[in-house]
Amino acid sequence: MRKGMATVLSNQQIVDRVFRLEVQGDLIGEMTWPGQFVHVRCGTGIDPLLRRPISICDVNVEEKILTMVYRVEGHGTKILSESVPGQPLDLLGPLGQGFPIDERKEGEHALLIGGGIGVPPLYYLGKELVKRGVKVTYVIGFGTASQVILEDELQSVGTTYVVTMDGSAGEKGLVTDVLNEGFNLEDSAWDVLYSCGPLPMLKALQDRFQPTGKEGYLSLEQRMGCGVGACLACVCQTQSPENGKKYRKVCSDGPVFPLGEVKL
Amino acid sequence: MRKGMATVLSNQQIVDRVFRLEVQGDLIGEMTWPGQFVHVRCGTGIDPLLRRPISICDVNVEEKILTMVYRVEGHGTKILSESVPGQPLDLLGPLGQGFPIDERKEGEHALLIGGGIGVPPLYYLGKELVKRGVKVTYVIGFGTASQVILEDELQSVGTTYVVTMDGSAGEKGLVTDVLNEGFNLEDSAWDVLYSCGPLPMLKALQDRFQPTGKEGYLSLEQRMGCGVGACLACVCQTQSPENGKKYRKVCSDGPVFPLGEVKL
Amino acid sequence: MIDNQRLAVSLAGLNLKNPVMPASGCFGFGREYAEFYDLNRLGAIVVKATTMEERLGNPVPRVAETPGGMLNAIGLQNPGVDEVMKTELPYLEQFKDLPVIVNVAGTEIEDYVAVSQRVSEAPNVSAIELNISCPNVKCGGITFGTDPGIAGELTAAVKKVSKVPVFVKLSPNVTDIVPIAQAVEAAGADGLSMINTLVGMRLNLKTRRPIIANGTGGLSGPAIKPVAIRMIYQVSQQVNIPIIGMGGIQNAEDVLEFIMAGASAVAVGTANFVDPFVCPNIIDELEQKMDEYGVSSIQELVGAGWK
Amino acid sequence: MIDNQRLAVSLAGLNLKNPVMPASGCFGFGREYAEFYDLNRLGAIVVKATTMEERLGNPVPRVAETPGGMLNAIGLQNPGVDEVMKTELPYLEQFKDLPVIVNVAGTEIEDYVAVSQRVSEAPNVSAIELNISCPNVKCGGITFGTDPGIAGELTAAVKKVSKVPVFVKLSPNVTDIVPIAQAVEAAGADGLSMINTLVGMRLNLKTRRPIIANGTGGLSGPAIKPVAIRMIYQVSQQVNIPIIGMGGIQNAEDVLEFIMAGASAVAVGTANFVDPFVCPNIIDELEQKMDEYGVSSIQELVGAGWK
Ligand SMILES: Cc1cc2nc3c(=O)[nH]c(=O)nc-3n(C[C@H](O)[C@H](O)[C@H](O)COP(=O)(O)OP(=O)(O)OC[C@H]3O[C@@H](n4cnc5c(N)ncnc54)[C@H](O)[C@@H]3O)c2cc1C
Ligand SMILES: Cc1cc2nc3c(=O)[nH]c(=O)nc-3n(C[C@H](O)[C@H](O)[C@H](O)COP(=O)(O)OP(=O)(O)OC[C@H]3O[C@@H](n4cnc5c(N)ncnc54)[C@H](O)[C@@H]3O)c2cc1C
Ligand SMILES: Cc1cc2nc3c(=O)[nH]c(=O)nc-3n(C[C@H](O)[C@H](O)[C@H](O)COP(=O)(O)O)c2cc1C
Ligand SMILES: Cc1cc2nc3c(=O)[nH]c(=O)nc-3n(C[C@H](O)[C@H](O)[C@H](O)COP(=O)(O)O)c2cc1C
Ligand code: FES
Ligand code: FES
Repeated sequence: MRKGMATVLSNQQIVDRVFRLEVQGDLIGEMTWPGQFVHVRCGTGIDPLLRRPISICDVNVEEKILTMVYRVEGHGTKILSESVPGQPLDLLGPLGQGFPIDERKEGEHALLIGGGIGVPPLYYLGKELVKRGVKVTYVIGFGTASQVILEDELQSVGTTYVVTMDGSAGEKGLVTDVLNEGFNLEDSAWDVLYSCGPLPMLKALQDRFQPTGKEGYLSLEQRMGCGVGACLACVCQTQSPENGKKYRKVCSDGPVFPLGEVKL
Repeated sequence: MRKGMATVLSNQQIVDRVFRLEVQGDLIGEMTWPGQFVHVRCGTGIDPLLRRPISICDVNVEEKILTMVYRVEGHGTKILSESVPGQPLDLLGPLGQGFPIDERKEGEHALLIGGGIGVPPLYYLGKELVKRGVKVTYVIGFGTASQVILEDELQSVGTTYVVTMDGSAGEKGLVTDVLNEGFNLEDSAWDVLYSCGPLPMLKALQDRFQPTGKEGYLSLEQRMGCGVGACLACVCQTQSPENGKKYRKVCSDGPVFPLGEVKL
Repeated sequence: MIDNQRLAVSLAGLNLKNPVMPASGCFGFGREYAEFYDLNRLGAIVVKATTMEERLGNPVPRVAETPGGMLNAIGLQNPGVDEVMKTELPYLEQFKDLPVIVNVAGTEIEDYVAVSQRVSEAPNVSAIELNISCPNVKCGGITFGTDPGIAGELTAAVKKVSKVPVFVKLSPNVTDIVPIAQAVEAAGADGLSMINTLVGMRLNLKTRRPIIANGTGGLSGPAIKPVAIRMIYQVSQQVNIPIIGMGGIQNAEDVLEFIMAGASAVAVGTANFVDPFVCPNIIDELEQKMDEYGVSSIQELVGAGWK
Repeated sequence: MIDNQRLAVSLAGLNLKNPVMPASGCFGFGREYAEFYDLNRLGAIVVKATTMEERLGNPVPRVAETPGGMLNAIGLQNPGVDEVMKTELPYLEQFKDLPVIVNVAGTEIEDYVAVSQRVSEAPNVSAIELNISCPNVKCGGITFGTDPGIAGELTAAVKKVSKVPVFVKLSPNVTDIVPIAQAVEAAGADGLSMINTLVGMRLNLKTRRPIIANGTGGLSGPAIKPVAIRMIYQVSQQVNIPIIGMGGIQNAEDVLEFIMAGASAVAVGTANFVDPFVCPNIIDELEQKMDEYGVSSIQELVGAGWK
């Protein structure tokens, strides 16, 4: 079962325009892979018509509770933000390929870099890594202090550095700046990179770490139709076509891709 | 103010597919004329896009409570039937020309004939007539016993005869049959006729009573766009054009027309 | 009312205080909506199609609903130009700050010419909108709106007699709308209105017949918005006359999208039926949305989508 | 599966157990939806457009949303006919009870002919659907779908080589669709598919550019349903070949409306994205709705709207 109804448990604004939504439902029992997403129907009508992709932020597998953190952008997320407890929510998921974690070994050090509304999936990822004995360090970037989300939650998983563009919270600058300075996060200090955030951030990370040969994974966004790999709306091009595959589908081959796999 | 929000107080099924909806709101204070209708937005999306005309069944002017009784026919009334207490409801109204009652004199006898889902507006009409000292007799027709609505309410206003096509409740036959038989409802027994119901019923009444010259009023239905007289969706033709007016608009010249005014 | 230059638009010589007007056929001659608000708030008003003689229009039902839209086949019901001149236009004279655009329809070129000449002489008529695209009336076998040659001929004939600017309202039911727009521009049109309705149909599953008595009807409402945007985007790049854009506008963001596509002003049709206050609400909302999207003035935004 | 004659339809020699199939481009080659349900439940499957060579398609974004609809400009991305023959069609062989219809696209008549010939030889291909109407690809300057002559020529050429029935998928972006339908019928088409998408556009208010990288896109979804119904109603009265109807179908009532308008079977596109189970759900619901509206069989209902 990959489509089903869940019930809204809570839906609360955490910072300006950003909400934390908790839902419960049978299909959530399958949501065990961080980095996957759910395709959410917002409302029950024909406007919005299409579903909206939202990342898994946290899952309580036993209780079948899924947490999503989303920002109100347009019509769909606006309607989602009006959800009230008890309301049914139509979900398709879990979808896509999440962050690879099965190969992780105890004692490794993972660097998790998030930007803005890309931070949420890193929470579940961090928790699953820690379960496997991996040490987690977070670097999370935002525009300004009032946009910072999930800092406390992440702090409970691993050391968390906050970066803001205006310096109003944590370090001033971009997440990549922090990696340059005295935070003991030089390349040799970590084994693997996982990241989710705005395209310019992902691009900066790929440009910087692809040449180094470090292991790393990036989670992308793209406008979607079906969400399951059938419509070819969400493609991105591969850097070097292997097996003649010149493109990847963000919804089903991704949203997570190894560093260097796709053009950004 | 003729457009405004009301709040759903209750919405209960009374017989198969038929619901009684009570709403409260400021603009209801103006709903003092029986036979007028409200144009109801069903849901908040674009499907259904247009409003739905629903008659005023009862009004508590002091408390600003409006009662509507509606049958689930299609998409719009289906959505309306899912209304829950506390929910806002977008109303336009009161609209149209109701049943003329100002000319009524104490001691007159009014015959109110309703068919199916045309019965509801006759409740408020009967109450207002009784207030003016007019005696009210109801003849209400349905297909079968399980469809009978509002019998007790009407009974409290005036003598009420129920007619069903299959005879499963009250008399068997059509409302017009009852007028032929021993119910003391021969033409000379009443002063004015008010009716709302399916077109064949209204047509039968007009065919029968127009030649007699009796005073009478019929409430019509027509598919509407605007509901306020601007779009010309809801027209019907007049029998004899006066002042060059060859048509009437059901929404703004009606829905109530004098016997003989329009072609049915 | 404070003069607000951010919202002002100039349209073939007409100066409108804001770019929002109700669309023809969706607002009668203004009487009904004047009970809701002061019509002086509108940028302009486009009144119902007017023909030479009185028209009774089509049989009912005349409307049907579709997902996100509606079909209509009113059939140009109107009291005829004499009555419009005698009763309706004088009624509108009370609104001192309301440019009136009269939608003109007909069966023959002569009808259009005669009606246009007459209404253009009314003291409060600011422009004429030639309805060469009504899908609900068989136009004597000729479909003015689908043939560039005939559309141009009609435009030229009306231009000769009209004392006010002439807008030509185009049909979207064509393979290529650009040559038709260019033909009416070449024939002297002062502006274009686009789009009229798409031809559509719904069937009644119970009766097994079209819901609308006329069979087909004109599709309007949000459903057609992307078709309107596309056509305005295409045409505005190929002509040098202003466009009044319409088709599914519901809110201020839609207005900005139409202006960006290349319209200089907009008309709101079906949305009036959903909310009688939609036009003034959009006007009120417009500046806030302009701030949100960094738009200094409506004029500046015209065609920004391709400029 | 119990053979249910009420739902069975015969379509240019193809016998379908029910009239519901997914529409081309909205269902890939079936793989993804096979994870949701057994594809044998479908009346047939129409797979993604196949071209001679591999196509990478258009840049992203390729989709945008509209009120009650969506725009797409995928641009015929597909692995090319060789790969389709080698991988995709063999994959579908496991579904023993699933007629496969291959949507064929191209830039030149020769492409269509070559691809059609090859795929018609695949053991499990039941029919070809000629996509002469894709609005997202500049077809070498020629728009096959808008010119009756060229549409007929293409159809005749493909008919010569195809070993299976040929359906021609018509474009709704034309002034008059009837002559095009008649031309392809005269050229030997076994059936028609209609409609493809309407050309539309949305602009991004922040970037002031079209949302879709390609500029325009094809409008699909409930918004276009009344246009599809109208065109099928018109065309089915003027041709003697069966029609696969599509455009905005969401539920069993929509299916009945299309059949009544004159379609012999239907395809469901965009609705798969909203609910991956929409096709089997519609099939399950169909008989109940037929009872409700007194429909004895789908075959009986074909064209009932005008018969
Ligand atoms: C795999 C994936 C995971 C995501 N996870 C999250 C998350 O956890 N929290 C969160 O707040 N947002 C997330 N997003 C982004 C989120 O999907 C968009 O913000 C949302 O779709 C916007 O919808 P809207 O109706 O509010 O905006 P509108 O702009 O009205 O949407 C119009 C259309 O564009 C699409 N669209 C707009 N922005 C995006 C975008 N950035 N990515 C993909 N499609 C978009 C919408 O889905 C819709 O089809 C994720 C996106 C992807 C692809
Ligand atoms: C003045 C007036 C008063 C009415 N009062 C009541 C009432 O008190 N209780 C009640 O149950 N019904 C009443 N009706 C009928 C009611 O408006 C329709 O049943 C309702 O509009 C159906 O909407 P739907 O979406 O459920 O059906 P659909 O068939 O899905 O509606 C499709 C379209 O057709 C229109 N339509 C369908 N049937 C009718 C109809 N009979 N009259 C007008 N438009 C119709 C709808 O408004 C809508 O635009 C009244 C109608 C009118 C004109
Ligand atoms: C009920 C109705 C009547 C209309 N009558 C006319 C008309 O008389 N003349 C005309 O040019 N357009 C007429 N139109 C078309 C509108 O002016 C407008 O072009 C179209 O509805 C698209 O805009 P919308 O989606 O905002 O309604 C009519 C539309 C509707 C819905
Ligand atoms: C994402 C997408 C891709 C499509 N690709 C094709 C295609 O490759 N070939 C084709 O003939 N039609 C294609 N279509 C059109 C559909 O097959 C169908 O004709 C159209 O979408 C209308 O049906 P709908 O409203 O149910 O989606 C595509 C439609 C969509 C939405
Ligand atoms: S969204 Fe359809 S293939 Fe990815
Ligand atoms: S519904 Fe518009 S005039 Fe009556």
